[in-house]
Amino acid sequence: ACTTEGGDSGGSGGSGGSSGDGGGSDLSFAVITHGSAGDAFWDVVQNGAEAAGEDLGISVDYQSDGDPQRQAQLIDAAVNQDVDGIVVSMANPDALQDSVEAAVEAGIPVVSINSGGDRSAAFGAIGHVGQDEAIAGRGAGAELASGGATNVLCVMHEAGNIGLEQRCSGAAQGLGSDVTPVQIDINDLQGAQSTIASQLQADPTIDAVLTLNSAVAAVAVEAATDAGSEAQVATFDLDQDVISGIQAGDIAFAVDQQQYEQGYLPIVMLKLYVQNLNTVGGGQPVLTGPGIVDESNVDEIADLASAGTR
Amino acid sequence: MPLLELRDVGKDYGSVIALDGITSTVRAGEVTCVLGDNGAGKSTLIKILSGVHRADRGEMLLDGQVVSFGAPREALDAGIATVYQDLAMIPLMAIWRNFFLGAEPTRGRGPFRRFDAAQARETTRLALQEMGIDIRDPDQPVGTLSGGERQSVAIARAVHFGARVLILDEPTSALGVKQAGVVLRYVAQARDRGVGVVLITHNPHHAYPVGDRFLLLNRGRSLGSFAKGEVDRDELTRLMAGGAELDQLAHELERPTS
Amino acid sequence: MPLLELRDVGKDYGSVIALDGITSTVRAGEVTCVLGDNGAGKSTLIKILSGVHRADRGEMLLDGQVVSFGAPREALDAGIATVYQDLAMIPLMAIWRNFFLGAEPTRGRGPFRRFDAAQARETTRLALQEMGIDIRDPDQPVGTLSGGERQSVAIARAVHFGARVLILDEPTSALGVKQAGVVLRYVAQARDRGVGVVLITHNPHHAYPVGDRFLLLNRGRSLGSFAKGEVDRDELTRLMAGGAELDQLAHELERPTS
Amino acid sequence: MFAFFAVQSEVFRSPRGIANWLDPASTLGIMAVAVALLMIGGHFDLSAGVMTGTTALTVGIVAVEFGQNIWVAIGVSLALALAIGFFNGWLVTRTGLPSFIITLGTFLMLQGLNLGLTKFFTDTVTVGGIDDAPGYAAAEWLFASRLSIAGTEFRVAILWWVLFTVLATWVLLRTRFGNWVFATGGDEVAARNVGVPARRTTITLFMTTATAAWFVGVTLAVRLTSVQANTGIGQELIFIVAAVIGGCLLTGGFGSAIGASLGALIFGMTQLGIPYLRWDADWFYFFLGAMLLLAVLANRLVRRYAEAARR
Amino acid sequence: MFAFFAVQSEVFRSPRGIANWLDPASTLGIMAVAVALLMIGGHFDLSAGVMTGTTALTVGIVAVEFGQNIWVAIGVSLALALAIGFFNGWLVTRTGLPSFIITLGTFLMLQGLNLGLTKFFTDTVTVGGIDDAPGYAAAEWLFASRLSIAGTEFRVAILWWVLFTVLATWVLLRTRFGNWVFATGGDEVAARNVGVPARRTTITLFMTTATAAWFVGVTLAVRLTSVQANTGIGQELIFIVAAVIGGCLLTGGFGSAIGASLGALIFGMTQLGIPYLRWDADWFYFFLGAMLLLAVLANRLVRRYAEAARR
Ligand SMILES: Nc1ncnc2c1ncn2[C@@H]1O[C@H](COP(=O)(O)OP(=O)(O)OP(=O)(O)O)[C@@H](O)[C@H]1O
Ligand SMILES: Nc1ncnc2c1ncn2[C@@H]1O[C@H](COP(=O)(O)OP(=O)(O)OP(=O)(O)O)[C@@H](O)[C@H]1O
Ligand SMILES: [Mg+2]
Ligand SMILES: [Mg+2]
Repeated sequence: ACTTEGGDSGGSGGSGGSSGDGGGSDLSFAVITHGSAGDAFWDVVQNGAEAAGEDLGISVDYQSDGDPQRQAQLIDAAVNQDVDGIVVSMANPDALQDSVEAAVEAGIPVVSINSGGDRSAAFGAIGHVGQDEAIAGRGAGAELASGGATNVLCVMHEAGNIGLEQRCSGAAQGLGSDVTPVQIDINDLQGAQSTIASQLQADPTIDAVLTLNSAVAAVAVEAATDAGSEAQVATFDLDQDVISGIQAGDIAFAVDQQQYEQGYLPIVMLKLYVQNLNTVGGGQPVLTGPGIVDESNVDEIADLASAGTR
Repeated sequence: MPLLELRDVGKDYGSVIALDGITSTVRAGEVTCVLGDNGAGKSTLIKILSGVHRADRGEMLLDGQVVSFGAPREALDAGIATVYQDLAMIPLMAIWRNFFLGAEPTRGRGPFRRFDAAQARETTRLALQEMGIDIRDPDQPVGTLSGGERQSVAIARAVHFGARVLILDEPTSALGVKQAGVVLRYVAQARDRGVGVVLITHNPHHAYPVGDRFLLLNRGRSLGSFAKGEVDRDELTRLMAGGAELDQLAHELERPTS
Repeated sequence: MPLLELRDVGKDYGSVIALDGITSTVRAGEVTCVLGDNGAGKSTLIKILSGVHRADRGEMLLDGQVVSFGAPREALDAGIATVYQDLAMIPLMAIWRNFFLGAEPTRGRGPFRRFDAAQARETTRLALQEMGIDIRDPDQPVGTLSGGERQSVAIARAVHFGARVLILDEPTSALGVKQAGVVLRYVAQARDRGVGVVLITHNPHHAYPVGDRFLLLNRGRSLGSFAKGEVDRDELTRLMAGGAELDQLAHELERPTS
Repeated sequence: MFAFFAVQSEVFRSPRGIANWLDPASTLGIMAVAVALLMIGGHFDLSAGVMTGTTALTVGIVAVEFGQNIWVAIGVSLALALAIGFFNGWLVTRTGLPSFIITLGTFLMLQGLNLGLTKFFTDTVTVGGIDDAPGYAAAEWLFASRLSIAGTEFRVAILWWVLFTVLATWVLLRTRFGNWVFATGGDEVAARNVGVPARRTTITLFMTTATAAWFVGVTLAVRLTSVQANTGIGQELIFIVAAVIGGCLLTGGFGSAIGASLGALIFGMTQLGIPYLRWDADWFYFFLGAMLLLAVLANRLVRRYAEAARR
Repeated sequence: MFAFFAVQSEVFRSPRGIANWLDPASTLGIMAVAVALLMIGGHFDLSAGVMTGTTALTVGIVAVEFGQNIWVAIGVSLALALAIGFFNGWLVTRTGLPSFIITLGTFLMLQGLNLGLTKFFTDTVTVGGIDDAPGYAAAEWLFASRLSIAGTEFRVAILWWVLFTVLATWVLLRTRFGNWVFATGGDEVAARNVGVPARRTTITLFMTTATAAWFVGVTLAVRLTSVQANTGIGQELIFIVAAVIGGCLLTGGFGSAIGASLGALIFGMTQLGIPYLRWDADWFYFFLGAMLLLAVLANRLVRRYAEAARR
């Protein structure tokens, strides 16, 4: 195995830098995702992976880059470092194909997470943990439809992101009618609020807003108030604000992918594979969601979310 | 037939009338001096001749043909080379690159045609040496040259490329006595080669020896055009000073006590 | 005691030795002319006096005290005002703003202290009018002025702020005969008020009448310092030209035929 | 510009619509004015966007994680912003390196700090619950209240924006410091030669930008009550864009505060005008780009026409 | 820089590690060189990043959706890139507006077009299956093959990068056009006064940047075989950063192609060096910023030292 010094625990975030500090094994896994730094969703995945690393005494190194080519280069870098296993999210499977196959060829077991489940086995990955964005989208759409929504605004916080597109089109399928997409900038929430409000003002018949990121949900609630609209707000993913929003009745529900599992489980799977050649589910994808969080179950989850695990 | 002829030319900058009703000729083998106060419009006239500005009124004739230069390139192609008052040099570029800017000598052919740097360096060094400027390093950026050295580069460039008409806007202003002498000698040489020269200067001691004809401007209008025979040096000086009593000044400048 | 004194001052730009072993004095009520070829180091000397550059060798004394200006601000505060050869003006800014740049008159107090624009405009207009420059609009950007007008603004500024020492680097180079006369008169006035003046010029006709003492530079070294009584005008001209035969030149410039 | 959108969309020209699109224009405007001053002074600040995030997060962390009074948090945040601004200015004047690259360094470092420290203190990537801090009500009144004018609620930030613009215009045109800013940006060497304290001016400008970022950051924190670690990233360019639309030269020495404000207004209008027209969201950026080009071109035509008429 | 990472990480300095971090540096370097030429000529191109996406998507759409031979697709893509470059240059020279704002307009428009047209043709936001197009093998050989040197596989893009740098350096320093580029960026008015065709030079430079974007776009399309609609967004700044690290002045008139290449190298090394050291990803940007500042400062020190020694 690679004997780099494993980052002198640069700071504090609790990365699994210090290799093999628990259970005697000196395994080292790399997690490489397409999330952008500071994204709330991927933050929970990272927490899951690092928690698993700590629990099992495995060194886990988390890296991410939204650009497919650079994500591929990060995989190559991990292969060069001779890690013992790689976890990779495959938003753009074609772009990663070469690098993933190279890793498999080099004898490194790979587990894919989050997206790309249909190509996972073909690339030689030992398993997939995740939830298809389209399935999650359909779940959200169906839930909205049962709540009586007919004209839904779908808030895209990143133009051209394939996962977000799948969520919106999935929601349209679940709803049984078209949704109206609108573009905002995730780093400018104040502008996002105005944009959502403008849509609600321009079309008063909108009766539901579906946000694809938990941070946007809170401003969507505000925007509805600003615009004097009665539209209900639903969102993907959880955070503190979303939970208190659900508790207060401002937010109807949140679609929870339970992405903590997408970080935690693959580490376990890799460890079992490396040490015991176990596989899970016969190569079939392991689904982590969608779970719907609404008034009925929000209170139990509230504490967990503040700890960064939901 | 005159080389260049201006007929009733005028030019405005916004509300400022910089030139109005100027008529003049530039003949081959003659030096035309343009004289006038600061802000009289001399540089503006030059810029019309060299294609930087287009005249707003009147017309310009080259070899008897009406022309209107849309860009300095066109004037250059017609054989008119100019030393601008602000010198038109790129401070960050090396001396030799500035020297040949816009007229780079090339070597090789097709895709391998390239700037002949060795020749350009050598020509630059020689041209400046002839003016009495000893450049230590032709790769020095123009911005680090002294004021007079910079002016010398601009003059040497214009002299080198001035095929038919050579225009000099206050070429000797920053030059030492020796270098100014060299420039005047160049002007005389060009004149003798049959080049038409337009010279702007505030120094009557420079204007009188080389000038063949003197065009006087005042606030954008012509005060008349004189041939050399019609005026002598002192009269010219008086004309340039707008009739002010210079002799009196000389007395004033002396110490009141001594 | 001299106002300013230089002792064995030297300055290099990289490998170029611009000045070496210069010793000189500037006395109150005297005009010191610095003469020399292009690139002799005159502007460099000025820049040391005015705090733009620090001397690499030697020392400078102000009122007998050793000083070393780290910034032009310090020299200005000591009452030394300078007209730089490149004029030190901001082309995009209005004339009156340039005029008072770094020494803005203010009105009001505390947080309401503000630039007294009306006064600044008026002062600028008057100062230029006195030099014979009639500015149509003091809000015109300096970049659109003619070369001589721009120089006049810089001179008027220095004269206005020159408390004890006034340094002029080729102030008359772009000026018309009349304007040059006005500047020389200013120099004489300042001298008579007891200001120490340092004047650089290439025109012996300008240097001789006002100069009290002449410092000759050649390639960065001093060729000696002469009091006015020691040389006459023709000798001075010959010294400035480095001994070249100027009379011969005058002949050469005449047409070979005529 | 306004006319175009107003004709097309009734809601856009309604008081509520106006209040809505003035809101993003206001915080953008405050930043654009400060950035314009800096650009006139000849420099860029790429860290201005992320600094709004840093200051907002600081308010959140000090108020929530350390349980301090919100005014204490706001004070700490200001001190931090001034320190960063000073650091930027000092490094730029000290090293003589382009401010573009120096502030890019600060930008990246702050981006990392924002994320790293937020995670360190909260274990997540958001700081929330700022409204529970003591003193919140007063802070809300100052930074995030709404003013009712003719029955429509306008954000108080719009008022601040107008104040900032007026103040900046006054400073630029009517004070010594303003003169120095133009001079430093126009030609730093010449300015220094006539005695302008160019370094001090530059550092002050960077600190001004930091102060504006602090103000916007606090407004964000108080208004949204929870702050994301990636707040403000990418905004720095929009500030520069607004300043440039408003006529600032990228090379320094020319521009105006009021122009930058108008630039922010044009940008804000365009950004929200498109959703008001309900044009296809996929083409949002296409329209944004096209509108921007048209606005700038129209702006230029109008100015030319005005200049020609004045003559 | 290299020394720092090499000492810290054994893998970083191994041939395989080098091949790994040279890869991002290579495409970045190709763009940085073109962008540097443009910056020397006094202009910016903010649309350079998104143009790599536009060209890659064009290749994909023409090859896959229209079922054309991949070489046809590459040709169409080149024609499009040249047209965009010409449009940028023409608008900049024609209107006299800052290129920053013009190319920002193109940037946003292309971003919208990329998304809108991709969705129009494919109904999703990716174009995939480029490897099924006829002629793919030859294109792959040219744009995306690997060269085996001393047992390690290096991407062919590295070779292209070196070629581009050499070519650009030669053009800059040894041709008339290069002289014109320096002059146009240094002082456009003066350059025009001595007869330099400044407009033509500017337009050519924009078209050069577009060509480089086309090359990188095709490389992406051929290598990844599927292209996302948001490819390249945000890269434009990194190109400029690499050029500035390499010594280009933002005000134009000064810089070098080899410097821009080194800038790309430094940036690429830092970007992959941090994962190699396995430093905490949360702090990635902090380290990136700090490294950048250090690299630039060190660079400056070394240059000073070299200059002092030369004297
Ligand atoms: N920044 C600089 N870097 C390198 N060399 C310089 C720099 N400034 C001046 N020089 C050189 O130093 C020498 C003296 O320059 P200086 O400007 O003092 O001359 P000068 O006597 O004022 O000449 P002129 O009469 O032409 O104005 C010249 O050879 C010039 O090329
Ligand atoms: N671009 C411009 N915009 C506005 N006014 C201008 C512009 N260029 C020149 N002027 C004005 O036009 C008049 C003539 O200027 P010009 O430069 O031709 O004078 P000049 O005779 O060359 O003077 P000098 O002897 O001082 O060089 C001046 O009053 C000047 O202020
Ligand atoms: Mg003139
Ligand atoms: Mg000089």
